[in-house]
Amino acid sequence: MEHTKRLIEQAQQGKPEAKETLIVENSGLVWRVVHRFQGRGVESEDLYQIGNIGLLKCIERFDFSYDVKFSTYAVPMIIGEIQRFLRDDGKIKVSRSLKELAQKAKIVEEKLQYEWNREVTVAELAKELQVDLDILIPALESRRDVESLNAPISADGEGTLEQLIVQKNEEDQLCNHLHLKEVIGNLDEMEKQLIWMRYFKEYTQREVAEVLNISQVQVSRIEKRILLGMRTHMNC
Amino acid sequence: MKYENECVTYFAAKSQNESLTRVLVTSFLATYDPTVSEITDVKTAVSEAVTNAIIHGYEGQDGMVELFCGYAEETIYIEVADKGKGIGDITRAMEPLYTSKPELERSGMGFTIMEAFMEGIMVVSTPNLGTRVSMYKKLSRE
Amino acid sequence: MKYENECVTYFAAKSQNESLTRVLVTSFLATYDPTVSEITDVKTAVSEAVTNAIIHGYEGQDGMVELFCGYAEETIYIEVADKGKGIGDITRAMEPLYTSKPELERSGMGFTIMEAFMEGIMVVSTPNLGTRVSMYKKLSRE
Amino acid sequence: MELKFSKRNQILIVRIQGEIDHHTCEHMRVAVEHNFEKIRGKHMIFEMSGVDFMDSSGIGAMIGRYKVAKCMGGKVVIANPNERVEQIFRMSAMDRIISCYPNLEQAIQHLEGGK
Ligand SMILES: Nc1ncnc2c1ncn2[C@@H]1O[C@H](COP(=O)(O)OP(=O)(O)OP(=O)(O)O)[C@@H](O)[C@H]1O
Ligand SMILES: Nc1ncnc2c1ncn2[C@@H]1O[C@H](COP(=O)(O)OP(=O)(O)OP(=O)(O)O)[C@@H](O)[C@H]1O
Ligand SMILES: [Mg+2]
Ligand SMILES: [Mg+2]
Repeated sequence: MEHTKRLIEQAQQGKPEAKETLIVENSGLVWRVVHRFQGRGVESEDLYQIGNIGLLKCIERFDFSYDVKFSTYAVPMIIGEIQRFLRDDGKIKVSRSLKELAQKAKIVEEKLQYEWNREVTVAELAKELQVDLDILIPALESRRDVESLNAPISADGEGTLEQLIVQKNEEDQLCNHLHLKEVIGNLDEMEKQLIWMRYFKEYTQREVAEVLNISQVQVSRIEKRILLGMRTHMNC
Repeated sequence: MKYENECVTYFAAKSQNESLTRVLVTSFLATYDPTVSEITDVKTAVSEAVTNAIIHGYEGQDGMVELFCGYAEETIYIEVADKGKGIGDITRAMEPLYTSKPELERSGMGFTIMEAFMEGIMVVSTPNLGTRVSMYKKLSRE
Repeated sequence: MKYENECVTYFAAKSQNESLTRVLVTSFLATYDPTVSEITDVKTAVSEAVTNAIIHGYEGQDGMVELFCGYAEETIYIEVADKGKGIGDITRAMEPLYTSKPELERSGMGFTIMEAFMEGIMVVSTPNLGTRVSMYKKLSRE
Repeated sequence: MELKFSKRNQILIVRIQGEIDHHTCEHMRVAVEHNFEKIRGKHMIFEMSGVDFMDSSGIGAMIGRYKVAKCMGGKVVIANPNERVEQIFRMSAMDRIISCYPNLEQAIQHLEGGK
């Protein structure tokens, strides 16, 4: 401590050798801080230089009345310096960077699958992309705007399960709301649209009038006519 | 049961958390070097169970959903539980195409998909107390 | 406190699960459109706290670690808790460069990093009962 | 999820990119219907090459859109689903009422040649 104290005093009096010695002696400390900032897309060597700027500021400002060790004072200052540096270009939105990674991942996955002719594991994908799993996984979940290189679909069936379901699954069952389909099928385009908007989308007559560019009175009239027609149709 | 690794998560029954559960399961599995298609199988099954908890269990009301992941002997164990409405007739609920909510554009395929993509599935449910779906799948190892 | 969204996870105190916690936090936060640096900050702080729970709290023994994520009013709340050894002198533990395990090449910077990357941090610990680290950070909104 | 809309005659073409789950379906439903209405469409094509994940919510949403198109005398077809998505389609036997085509051109051809 006495040794460091003497060097700091000399440095503060403007002796460059003292500063240099302090930088050399504290390089391990700066590196330890830098280590915690790995994986942010900035070279460690660059961060080390920034960290040293922080260290120099500490040397200039350290006051012996602080009652703390120099290193204790320096660590948060060095962290702060590096953070300020990283802040300036850390404004990219995560959604964007995940999206970019997802695009790359898709291309690489299809490439590897083609080359190896087998399924690719996520770990292999991460390795190939040189990213950590903890960023790749959320990226895989947020794939957007990815143009597929997919080959045409294959058509091998799923056997028993599929057959089981197909039996139970005739069109009518799926479309139980569609018993009106014949009736609706006989309407002209505007009438269809009107019915759809009124009864499937629950639009008001006024809204429908606006979309179809006719008056609300007309909407009401057409609607009545159609409904009447439907009712007679369904009664028989 | 003694798991080699395990993890249980409770999250708010909101649809925005569905993708979180898939991320979680993927990352839990990732340690065991699964293929992308094994991951998709498990993810899809989890997604079905979690969606069910949110829309049927809590019917859009507030509540917490539990997702358990366990790993033992090359097998992944998943449990999804809610403290919601419960299921009266489990056998019928598990039939393909049975849905109690056609108006929400559900198709009644959730349980069928879980059964198809996992190796085993068990459902325990008590009306007004909640539902627990337990599933497992053995991972293919070379 | 009423959170807009919340999620709590209990996982085995194994180092393989550290990446799981980062994945979880990233995807929990992702809904709120954070910047890359905000995510990295929170992830780093979580990673420090979780590592501490595993190596200091349980000292490599079996145990479960809790990770809570909450979101309310543009602020993310994180809690990491263990039922391990506990910390005798919290003030000293939080000093930069203080470590009880220099032999494991720890450098005593975990708490300093958490303080630097989050806006607020609170540590509650009882020897032999465990430790809970609570942190929060406001997200920048445009 | 991201949706891109384009039209060709009375066909609304929807390119879906991302995941189809319960959460994203809500958004899709509203956006698709809005656009279908806007172009006064008859048919819909869902171009699915950008979809990596789909669960049963997607089945429900597709059948829902099928009903809408049906009201207009139209159809819904799927173009370019990946193997996974196609598997889910087949499991639910949805391919009985909603046909799958390996690419957009064939899907369009089917609809325009059909009626
Ligand atoms: N967690 C749950 N709580 C209460 N009821 C449930 C729960 N999970 C399923 N059910 C009941 O079981 C039925 C079948 O579930 P399943 O997932 O197979 O179909 P679905 O959810 O209705 O439709 P889909 O999953 O295809 O969208 C549901 O309609 C519901 O009535
Ligand atoms: N969860 C915990 N349970 C018990 N003791 C803890 C816990 N977290 C921290 N400590 C104590 O606080 C000290 C300081 O923690 P801190 O994270 O700052 O440094 P470290 O873990 O020793 O080193 P580093 O984080 O740089 O690797 C630890 O050495 C340990 O004695
Ligand atoms: Mg379901
Ligand atoms: Mg530490």
